[in-house]
Amino acid sequence: MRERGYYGDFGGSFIPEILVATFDELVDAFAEAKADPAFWREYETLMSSYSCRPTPLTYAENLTEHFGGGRIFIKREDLNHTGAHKANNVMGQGLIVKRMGKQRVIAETGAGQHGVAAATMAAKFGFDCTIYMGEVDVQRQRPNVFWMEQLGAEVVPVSSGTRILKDAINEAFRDWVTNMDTTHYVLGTACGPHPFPEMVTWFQSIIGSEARRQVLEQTGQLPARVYACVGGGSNAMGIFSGFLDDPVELVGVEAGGRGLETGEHASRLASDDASVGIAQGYKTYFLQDGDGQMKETHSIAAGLDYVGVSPILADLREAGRVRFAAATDEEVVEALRLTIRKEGLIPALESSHGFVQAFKEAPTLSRDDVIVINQSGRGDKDIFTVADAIGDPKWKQFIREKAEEYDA
Amino acid sequence: MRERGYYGDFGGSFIPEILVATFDELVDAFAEAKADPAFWREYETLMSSYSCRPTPLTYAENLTEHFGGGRIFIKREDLNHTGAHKANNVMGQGLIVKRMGKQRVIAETGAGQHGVAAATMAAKFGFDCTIYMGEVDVQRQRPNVFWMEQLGAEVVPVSSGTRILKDAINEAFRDWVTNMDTTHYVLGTACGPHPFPEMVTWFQSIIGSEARRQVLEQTGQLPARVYACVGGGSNAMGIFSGFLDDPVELVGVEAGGRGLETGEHASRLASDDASVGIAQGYKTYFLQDGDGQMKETHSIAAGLDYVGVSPILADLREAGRVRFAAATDEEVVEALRLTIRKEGLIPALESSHGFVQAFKEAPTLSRDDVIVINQSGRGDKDIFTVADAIGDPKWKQFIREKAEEYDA
Amino acid sequence: MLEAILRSRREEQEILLMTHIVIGYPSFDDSLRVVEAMVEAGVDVMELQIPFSEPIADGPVILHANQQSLAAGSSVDLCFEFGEAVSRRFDIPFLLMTYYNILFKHGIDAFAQRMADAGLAGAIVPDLPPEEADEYLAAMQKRDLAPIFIFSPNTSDARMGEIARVAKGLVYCVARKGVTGADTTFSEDLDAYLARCRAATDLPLALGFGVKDRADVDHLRGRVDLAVIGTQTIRVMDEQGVDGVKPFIEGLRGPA
Amino acid sequence: MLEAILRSRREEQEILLMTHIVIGYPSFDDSLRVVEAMVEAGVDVMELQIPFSEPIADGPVILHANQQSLAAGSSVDLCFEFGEAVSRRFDIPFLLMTYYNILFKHGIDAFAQRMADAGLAGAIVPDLPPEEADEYLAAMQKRDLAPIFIFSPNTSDARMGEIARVAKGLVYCVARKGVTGADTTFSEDLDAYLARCRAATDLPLALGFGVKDRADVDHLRGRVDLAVIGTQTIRVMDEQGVDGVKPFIEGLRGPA
Ligand SMILES: Cc1ncc(COP(=O)(O)O)c(C=O)c1O
Ligand SMILES: Cc1ncc(COP(=O)(O)O)c(C=O)c1O
Repeated sequence: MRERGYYGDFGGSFIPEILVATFDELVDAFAEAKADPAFWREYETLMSSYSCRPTPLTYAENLTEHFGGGRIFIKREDLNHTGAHKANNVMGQGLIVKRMGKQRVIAETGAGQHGVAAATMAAKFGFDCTIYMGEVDVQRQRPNVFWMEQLGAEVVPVSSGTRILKDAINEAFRDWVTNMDTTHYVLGTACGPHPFPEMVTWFQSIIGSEARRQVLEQTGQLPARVYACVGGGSNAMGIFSGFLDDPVELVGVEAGGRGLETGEHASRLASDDASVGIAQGYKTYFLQDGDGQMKETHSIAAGLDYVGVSPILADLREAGRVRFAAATDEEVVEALRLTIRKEGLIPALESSHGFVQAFKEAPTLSRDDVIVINQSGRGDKDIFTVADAIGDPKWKQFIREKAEEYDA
Repeated sequence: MRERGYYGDFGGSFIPEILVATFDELVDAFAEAKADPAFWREYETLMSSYSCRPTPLTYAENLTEHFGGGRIFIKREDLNHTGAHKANNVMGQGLIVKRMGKQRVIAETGAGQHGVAAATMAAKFGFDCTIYMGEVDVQRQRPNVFWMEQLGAEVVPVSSGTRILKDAINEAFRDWVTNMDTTHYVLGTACGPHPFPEMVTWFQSIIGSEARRQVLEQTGQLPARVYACVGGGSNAMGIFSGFLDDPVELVGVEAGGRGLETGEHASRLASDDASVGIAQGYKTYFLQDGDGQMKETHSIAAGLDYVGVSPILADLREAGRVRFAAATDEEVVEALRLTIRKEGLIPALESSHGFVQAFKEAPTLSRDDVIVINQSGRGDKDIFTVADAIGDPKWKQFIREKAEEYDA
Repeated sequence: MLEAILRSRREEQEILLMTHIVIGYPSFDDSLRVVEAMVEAGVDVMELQIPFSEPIADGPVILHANQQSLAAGSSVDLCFEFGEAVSRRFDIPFLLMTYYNILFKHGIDAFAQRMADAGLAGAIVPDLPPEEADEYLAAMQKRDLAPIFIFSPNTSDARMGEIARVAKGLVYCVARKGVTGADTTFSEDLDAYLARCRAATDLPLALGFGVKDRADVDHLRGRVDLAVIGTQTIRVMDEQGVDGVKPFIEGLRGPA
Repeated sequence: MLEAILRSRREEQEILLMTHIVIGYPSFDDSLRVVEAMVEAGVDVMELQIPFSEPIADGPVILHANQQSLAAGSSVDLCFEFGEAVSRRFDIPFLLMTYYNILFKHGIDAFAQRMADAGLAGAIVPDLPPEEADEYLAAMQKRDLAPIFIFSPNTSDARMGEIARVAKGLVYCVARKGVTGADTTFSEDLDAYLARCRAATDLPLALGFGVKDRADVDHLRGRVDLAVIGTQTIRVMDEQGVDGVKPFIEGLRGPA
């Protein structure tokens, strides 16, 4: 029997027996890829010719002046093809799938961002593709569903459970235990059974290694702090990876939803509401009740609305290496608006969580300090949510008129 | 009196007397910037740190195999910040505005893409910003209007004339003749009075110089043909600029709308329906009647729906240096769908015009030939138009439900 | 020609009135009645605008009139017929005002010929700067038609001089920045500007953009030769009908 | 314990029946009546599933039952009470089936203790592979409870051997890929697979996933020791009510 990947006390591989061989194969394929320098080169070439890596590190001069503290730099994962860091992971896994000779991929998606990325990868690599997406998310992220379908993917709305991300993951596993011979499950974040947390982190680490090089080039110094939003934890692990061995404070920002005190949030590491458990194949902090049943979570950002969290981040928290904070829905919309106005950047609602905390702390730092925020994705995909949050009457009128046009 | 810029028989500067001094100032500022190597470096630095230049040149392996002819490469202007080549122009003009010490910018927009880009630049540079947009375009491109407003721009719907791009340009000029002391008019394409065609082309030439270097690096050869859609002509001039002195066939693709024979199109150079005229400050081919009144145009792509065309392109056509073709709305949607499926790329409806013609010609070339298509922008902004063109029932249902939610 | 007429009229009047209509707005019949009313009210010279689809120098009121006229079926031919009819019938000079594309598409020489044939006195083409005007100047000169050019507050002294060299008939001084139709506050700056205009040319000076009532005209008395009432007449017509035009014009210069 | 019971039952029956319910679905009362009906119908051993919010190895029917039970207020405590009640009342062995988090949150040793206290015979935890099971194995062993593990068609011979070393009571052989509840076509591959299972362990073999009618059970006679009827009983109950359960089970093995 094989060693399952643990990160301190967290991680592991709690999978049905029927998947054990499939995971063994995946662990091997990943290990071989990792050991093969040509593989990473192929990956980098793909990412620079199909997406636009390296993505820039943008100096946010206006925000810096606005807050009057540390100099704010923004790592621009929003400029990836398909609009988020998710591209890094799916393209990497796509190369692994090619190596394994499989012909079909499946994926879960919450915000729809990972679904679009996976469907894009499938189109590019010529794989069949099925995307599982909670019914609630299908509703709130319809534009992404539309594009997934145009990309040739079948989008299956998941109506079980809380009908969001975690339920989509369960459904994807159900598909996988049936079709593992032909199919690879492209998990979208640094969660799930080994080797997913490590593999996804590896592909996302391209963010951190670029960011480290760029910040040194542009400022001649390491950042004092690095901020990233934390859903499953992949973009955070991606950027943190570049600074783990440096004297850099790493800050993960979770969904504070309607406020930690309301219980309507998705903060696993920043709140006391979570406890250690085992679900969806791995051990980490979950938002669960005393019996171990998973709770409903809430976030304005579909991509952060998840009960579990990367076991690697759980470990880094225990080790005191990463600090965690939460940002409420309201703070997020405020930070998003400010960032749009001041810098002409439109961070995704997910990414905006990282901005909230950075904005809170920037004024306490000095102009000699540099901070880096990971803008994991772009916010245009969120227009329905953002327009609702802002309550734009013209947008509502537009939608009403469109509906009338369709009814006519 | 000063020499006005002509390109062969086309171009010039037909402006009200009140703007002459403003244009003189602009011509000088542009000439100084162009003569100053530090300026171009500053521009390149801005574009690589704020947008993600160089944008990749992507080998479209699946499309190449599908058509079985020349090897297809795609220049990825869709990966620019704000999603189109428009970013190149606005950022460049932003730097010029800074040099001139002005505090406010205005712009016209058709597709909304240039409006979003200009509003973004204004946010970044801290300028006040007003965007003029035809009422019809405000309707069909509401998401872009929403983002412009979030970016802090005032969006003024133009209800005069045909209520599209050309009318927005007129309105912008009306603003400018009033506020020229404080205000720069950021024209969005390689049209209008001198120095705009030349200045916009200069900023956009970054596309062509990158593309030339990239295609040589990646294939060791020059392309046989380069394709670009032509609205005002800025993305086309941008990529063509890189290959003007090479034995490379340059193909501009205009909006064929409902078919050239129907008269409902926007083909100035690919049809016989246009004639030379002078409007909006410059001389070129216009779709006009015998009296010189501008005609209504039609295209599924708001950004191509324009009566005039770059005087530089008009000249290059007369000189036989650029060949022109038209793509119908229907062909465009077909090419878009194919590109999404085969490559996981979502070109804007505008850009898809270039793909149509490239797809027609690719099979007639040999595998030894390389062709380059300029993907001027990304198509997610077009979701309302694309979903309508495709007639997706789920999208309609979603919009109906959203409208009901708003009515509740 | 035009210049001589204006000078002789100026001998009788301290300030001349120039008015503006868009031909065919709201209809050709109404346009004719307006011209009639204006002439009766003592207008000294009139601008007849041939509508254009892209009138970039005009503000909302005249823009609207351009579009309505075109929508109602106006054409260049009909406008020439109109111009010929009024200039035969009324004894004041008539000028054409339009954008350059109308001339260009028609053929510039042919356009000038038709103007001459119609008995028109000159033309104002606001998007045709002198730099681009060689062919136009030649065609106008050949027929003794006045090519009227524009000074603006930010036209330099040097450029005013160059414009003056090719201008005939009168020089149209734009009172302020902006398009037609907005209010103008006549300030001390205006005097300085007009002094510059006067220094640049001996031609009669017309001042336009925002002249709208008797107070404005009074203010211009002694400062320029002509006051141009453009947008305001169209507004009066829109608001009070054609019958409102005559009293309005009479009130501009008549007994208080 | 469990193994001994099964072996002695096997002496009387060529094939044993193991059935599955989700505790509290559709209600605790109904669950009790179903157990009653099953025991009366001659079932040899039963799996009682403690519902979990994320049952990733279960198909739609059992998933739905899990969710309904939880929505109706099921809890681990109530499930233990139920387990204790039925095992006191009925003279067949009862197993718990649930996901690992339920044990983990409860405390694994405490969970095993409660199982023992309730008179339960063993447990099936589909997401707990032997590699992760040290604590669980120790806790079960201490109380002579059977930790039941799973073989699947793609478990290698070597791995089967390792699993067999820690398994007690019986080995649950999954008939095919996929989740619970889909149809299974029993093929020749099955024989080869079962031969591998048999070679790996001396424990009684139970075959599950897709066993749904008498023909299936007949087919398994002589091939395995137990036929597991999981999803199909829930379907029968959903479609025919609790009263349908007894005749259904009787028909699986009774006179044709
Ligand atoms: C833009 C963006 N950022 C962040 C996330 C959260 O995922 P992770 O924590 O894995 O980066 C998502 C998930 O969909 C996302 O779309
Ligand atoms: C994506 C895109 N491509 C092309 C165009 C056409 O403009 P141009 O011909 O100047 O490139 C537009 C105009 O809005 C656009 O948005």
